[in-house]
Order: sequence, then structure tokens, then C-alpha cells
Amino acid sequence: MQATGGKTPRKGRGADAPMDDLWQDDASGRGLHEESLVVDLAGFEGPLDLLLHLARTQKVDLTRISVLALAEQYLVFIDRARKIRIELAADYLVMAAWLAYLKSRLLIPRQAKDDGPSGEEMAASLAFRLKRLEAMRDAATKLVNRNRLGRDVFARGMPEHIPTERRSAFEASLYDLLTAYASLRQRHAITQVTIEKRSVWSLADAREILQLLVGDFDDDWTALDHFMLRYLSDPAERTTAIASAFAATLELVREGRLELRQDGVFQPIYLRRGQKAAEGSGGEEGG
Amino acid sequence: MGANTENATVVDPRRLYEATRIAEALVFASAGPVSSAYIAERLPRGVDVLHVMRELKAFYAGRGVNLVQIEDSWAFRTAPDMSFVIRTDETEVRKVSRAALEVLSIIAYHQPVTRAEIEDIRGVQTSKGTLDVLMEAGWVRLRGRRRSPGRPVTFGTTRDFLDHFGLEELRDLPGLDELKGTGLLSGRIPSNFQIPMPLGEDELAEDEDPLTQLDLEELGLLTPGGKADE
Amino acid sequence: MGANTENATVVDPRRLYEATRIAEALVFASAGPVSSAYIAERLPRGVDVLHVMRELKAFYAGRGVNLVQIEDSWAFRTAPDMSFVIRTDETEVRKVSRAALEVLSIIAYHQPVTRAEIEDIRGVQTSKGTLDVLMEAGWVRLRGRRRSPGRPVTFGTTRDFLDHFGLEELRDLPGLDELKGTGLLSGRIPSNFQIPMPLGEDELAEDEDPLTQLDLEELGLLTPGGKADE
Repeated sequence: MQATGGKTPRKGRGADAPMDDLWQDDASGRGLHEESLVVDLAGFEGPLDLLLHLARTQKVDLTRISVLALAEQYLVFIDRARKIRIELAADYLVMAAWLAYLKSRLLIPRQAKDDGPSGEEMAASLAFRLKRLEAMRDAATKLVNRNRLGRDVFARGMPEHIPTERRSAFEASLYDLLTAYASLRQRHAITQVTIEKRSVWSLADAREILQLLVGDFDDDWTALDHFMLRYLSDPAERTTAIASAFAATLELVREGRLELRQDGVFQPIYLRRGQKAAEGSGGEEGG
Repeated sequence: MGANTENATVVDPRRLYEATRIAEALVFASAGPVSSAYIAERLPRGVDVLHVMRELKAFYAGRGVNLVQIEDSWAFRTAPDMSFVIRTDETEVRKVSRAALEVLSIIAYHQPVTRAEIEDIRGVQTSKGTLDVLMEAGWVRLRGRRRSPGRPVTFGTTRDFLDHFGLEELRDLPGLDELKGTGLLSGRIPSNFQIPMPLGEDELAEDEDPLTQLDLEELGLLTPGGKADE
Repeated sequence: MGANTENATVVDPRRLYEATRIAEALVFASAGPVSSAYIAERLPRGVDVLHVMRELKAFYAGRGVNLVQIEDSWAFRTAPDMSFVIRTDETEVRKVSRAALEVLSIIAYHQPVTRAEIEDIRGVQTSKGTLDVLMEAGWVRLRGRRRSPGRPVTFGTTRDFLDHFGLEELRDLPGLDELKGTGLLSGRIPSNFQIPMPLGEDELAEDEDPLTQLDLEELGLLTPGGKADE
């Protein structure tokens, strides 16, 4: 995902798991250098990881971080990445859109009829998730630094006996069984030509993201597409993103899951939850 | 040893000593952990296996080789402070990527845990093969299925995992109590709000075509004959 | 022994003990007999390796495990009189062959399945021995007969199969998404690729008849007029 690396946005983690490779050679090469904010997403495992890293640079207890400041930093980071035309995975952009929304909720006073989660609640849950991820990281470090068998502690090098406890005289694990089955079926499956992932936003992409976000909106009009388009599309992909997002929006409106408002030509498009949003997908009869 | 038999079951010291020898031979001869039940079956009748193992453990406590307990099993392992003498250049432990290690600790602390839950905690899709690597190492296993819609498979750790990381039981996981106390293992995010889950490539509908130039023209977003700006 | 050594080389008992620990750990962890020279190199300076080994040998003399000398090398061996405990389970554990694992997994997922179908899925003939091994292991059984020309016998898995592989029920076998999710199955599979949901052990398929006494006799699994062994 580096500027030079040829990774396309939604290609994500392929079978070769490039991210894993990068993790192997320690954390030294990762990340951003505060002053220049050189953007290198290669070392990060997803947006939460990036956020955690940014939070750490605030150098305070995770329970006391300023989520607002964190959101700002993240958005700045993403903006810079895009400015120097680094391809960003959809995950990072969805998070950006969400944080932009969170930011607006934190800045705009809560309205009385508002029954959705408050900005503070959203911020709290984000802080919780960061804390939980960090706790798991710490646990992993502690685990790997224990005295490990074969590295610090050793078993009998010349075993004389293998005690059998199973009644069966045959040994095989469930993992052996599944591996055998999966590779057998794989071998016989007709190998198909894999089509290179497109670098345009399909209707499905946009729709999926919209749906992810729709649930988070209450009955207020929100210029969601504003957030979406700002973060979910590379300038280079803007046209296709607008098209797909708009088409997806229309589809959701048709299904009654979304309502749409635009005050004038070239004005922002406002969205709010449709009547059927809560009930799940409604009828398909068009309108 | 074998002198202090002042517990409930009055055991003849010679019999206890013989039992200790048997247990010692059984466990010493094996590279992997040997279960108490397996040892018990081979001890003289009326000898309490746990009593014998406790004796044996005490006997080896300060030595170069120690008797360790792993769940309900026993194994001899070199003393941790001996690592510098034994370790050679060829000594190699399985290299685990940082991501795999993170997944492993999530499974260890949250088990039984589904793949979706692991991804929820990490905020990112688990790369293909990470779970495979952990299962191949013998540290992670399929535990069963969650009784919830879709009946997702749950993962847990194995006895080999405990053995490898020198844990007697899961309760010995570092910092477990502390984590429980802070509610970080409960799985419940305090408010009902969720950060959108990462959109993995697998979730993209496979039956969807990308928008074509023609579509864009149809939608009026591109002047006919123009060039998609991609 | 070891008591009258103060005169030859004056060794601090603590140092001697430490040296014994090192030698003990080295010999224990080694995959083969360890030479005195190798051990000597790793002992604290000024400690005589043979002295240490004599100490260690004496220490283990009456125990379940002995230190034995093989020319100029050292190894631990279970005490000769312990062979009866070590050898009791002569049934050596046999690793299941790849072919047998494949057949077993097909039977597990696709049951009830006929031999022809197994061969169709594997794309290769199944040797009779493979099925025999699986029957012998107690993992595979004859379920019934397919109501189709030739009335072929159908195979299925047993309760022991579930026990051995730690499954509660057949439905616990991971499905397509889960095999993909763990990386066991790569994403590069055709969209019409399917993994069947196995039919429970006791349910007969619509086109399946239960095995009768007559069938068993025909198949040579029962001597005429005899009694099924299960």
C-alpha cells in the first residue's frame, strides 16, 4: 500500500497475505514520523491499528484520549495519504467517513428528539475498542516472551515411548481431516481464471458501505454522501464513486430504507433513515 | 524422598517409592505430556497418583530438569534458566507473524470465540491462512459451534498451546484476572454503537459487475464518448 | 560416591550442583547420546566433567530413569526393570495415510455415500485396504443400501469417529465459509462449488434402505445365521 507498492484499494489481503509478511520484520519500519507525517500504511493492520498508533502518540491513558483530536488526526492522515495519491483500502476510508460523522456529532449540540447514540457514546465505544485491542496486543507480547518450549525450555530429546491414550490405534486430528478434504476438493474444483479486481466502485461496494452506515443514522437529515464521497473515493475514482454511491442511494430509497433530499442543483444531498430501515429489506416494487 | 507419607492414605514408603519410579519412567520416556489417568492406570493399586506426582515435582524442583503440569497432564522440561546452555544456533522456534500472534491471544483470552468476533476486536479481516497457521502449529482448534444464528464455528486453544507457552492452565494466562476486572473480555461494547466493520474483499458480492463506461454515460455522469477518469 | 571428592579437585558444592544441573539438562534435551567433551565445554570452568557425570549417575542410580554411559557419551534411559510399564501398550499408533484421510473426509461430509461416489469425488480408485483401515479404526460403517440399480452399499461415520475428532455431531463439521475463513480452502474456487451438509448418523436418506441381516451375510460380514458383532 505504499506509494510505490502496486496494491489496489479493495484488493486487501490476498492469498499471499502481504500484511503478514510485513509484520514479521518487527515494528521498526512501520508508521509515520510525526513531523513530516510521512504516510506509510504498509505497517498497519487496518484502521483500528492506525487509530491505536495515533492514540499512542497522544501519550495519555487510552481512557482519557481526546477522541475528537484523534478523529482529526486520522482524517488529516487520510487526507495527506490521498494527496500524495496513496491507494487506500476501503476499510480506512469507511473509518474516515465514520470519524467525520462522529466529529460532526461531537461538535453539534445534541437535539432533544434525537434518540440515536450521542457523539459521546460513540466516542466511548471507540475508546473501548482501542483499549481492548491494545490489551490484546499487550497480552500477545507477554505470551510470546514467556519461556517457550523449544526455545527456552526443552522436552526430552530422545523419547523412548509415546503413550497412547486413545482407544484407537490410529492417529489423525480434525485438522488433518479437514486439510485432506479441503485440498482434495480444491484440487478437483475447476480452476478458474481469476479476474483482476476492478479499481472502480461497484454498485455493491457503495451499497454495502451505505448500508453499514445507514443503521447509524437516526431521523435527522444528514449529508452522508458528503462524508462518503469525501473519504470513500480517491480523486481518481471520484466519478465512478459518485455514480455508484448515487445509484446505490436511489436503490435504497426505492426500497424504503432511506429518504433523500436535495435543496437545489449541486446542493448537498441529505439522507435520513427510511421507514423500512428498521424492518430490514422491504418490498422490491419500484417507484 | 518418599519419606513423608503422613497424609490420609497411609502408604508404605517402599510402595510409594516404587510408584514414583514408575511415574518418573513413564513421564520421562515421553516427549509430550502424559495424563494423570494414564499414569494412574500403571501405578500399584491404592496409590494416589496426585500424591505421587507432587512428590516427584518436589523432588525435581531445583534440578536441571523439572516436572511440570499442563492441565491434567505431566511432562519433564528443562529448567528455564538452562536455556542458555541448551540453545544452539540450530534451535528454532516456529516463527509467528505478529498478526497471527494477535489472533492467537484473542483466541486464548476470549475462547470460545468465533471468527467474526476476532475480526470485531481487531477491526480488520483475518488474513487467509492465519488461522490455518495456528491450527497447523497445533495451538488452535475448532471447539464447536455457537448456538446462534448461522451456528458459527468457535475456536479455542489446545493443550499444546499451554505446553508451548509454559502455562499450567488457561487461568495462568498473563494478566487474565486484571483483564476480566476491566471488562475488556466481556465482549460487550458499553454502548449499543458499533464502528462499521471492515469491508473485506470476500464480502463483495461476486455476482456484481463493475460500472462500465456505458453505465456512466447512461447515468449522465459522463459525457458520451468521454473518458472515465480512473 | 561424590562424598570423597573434596581432596582431588576442591570444588565448591554449589558450583558442583550447578554443573550437575547443566549436564542433566543437556543430556535430557539432546536427541542422541552427548559426549563428555560437549558437556565439558558448557560446564563452569574448573569443574571436572567426569566428576559431575559420576555424581549425576549416582543420583539417578535407583530411580525410574538412569544415566547410562555409552563409550564416551551419556544418555538417559528408563530403568531396565521399568520396561514393563513402558511396553504395556504394544499397539503402536499408526498414522492414517493421506488416501485414507481423504476417503474418510469424503464419507464424513458426503454421507451416505457409495464407493462409486467416493471414487468420483477423488477421481481415483479406492483400494479396498483403505476402506478396511477406516472400518478397522472404527470410524466408518456401512449405513445401508442405496435404492438404485445394483443397490450399492452406503457408507457413513460412527460415534467413535465423532469422539476421536472431538465433534459433538456431524453438523459441527465446518462448512464452506468456515473452510474458506480459516484458509484451508482458498478463495479460488468456482462459484458453484459446494460442500454438502452431512446427514446425521441415524437418519436414513430418502433413497436409502437399512441394512438387513441378509445384506450383512451377502457382504460376508456375517457368517450365515450368525450374529452381528455390534
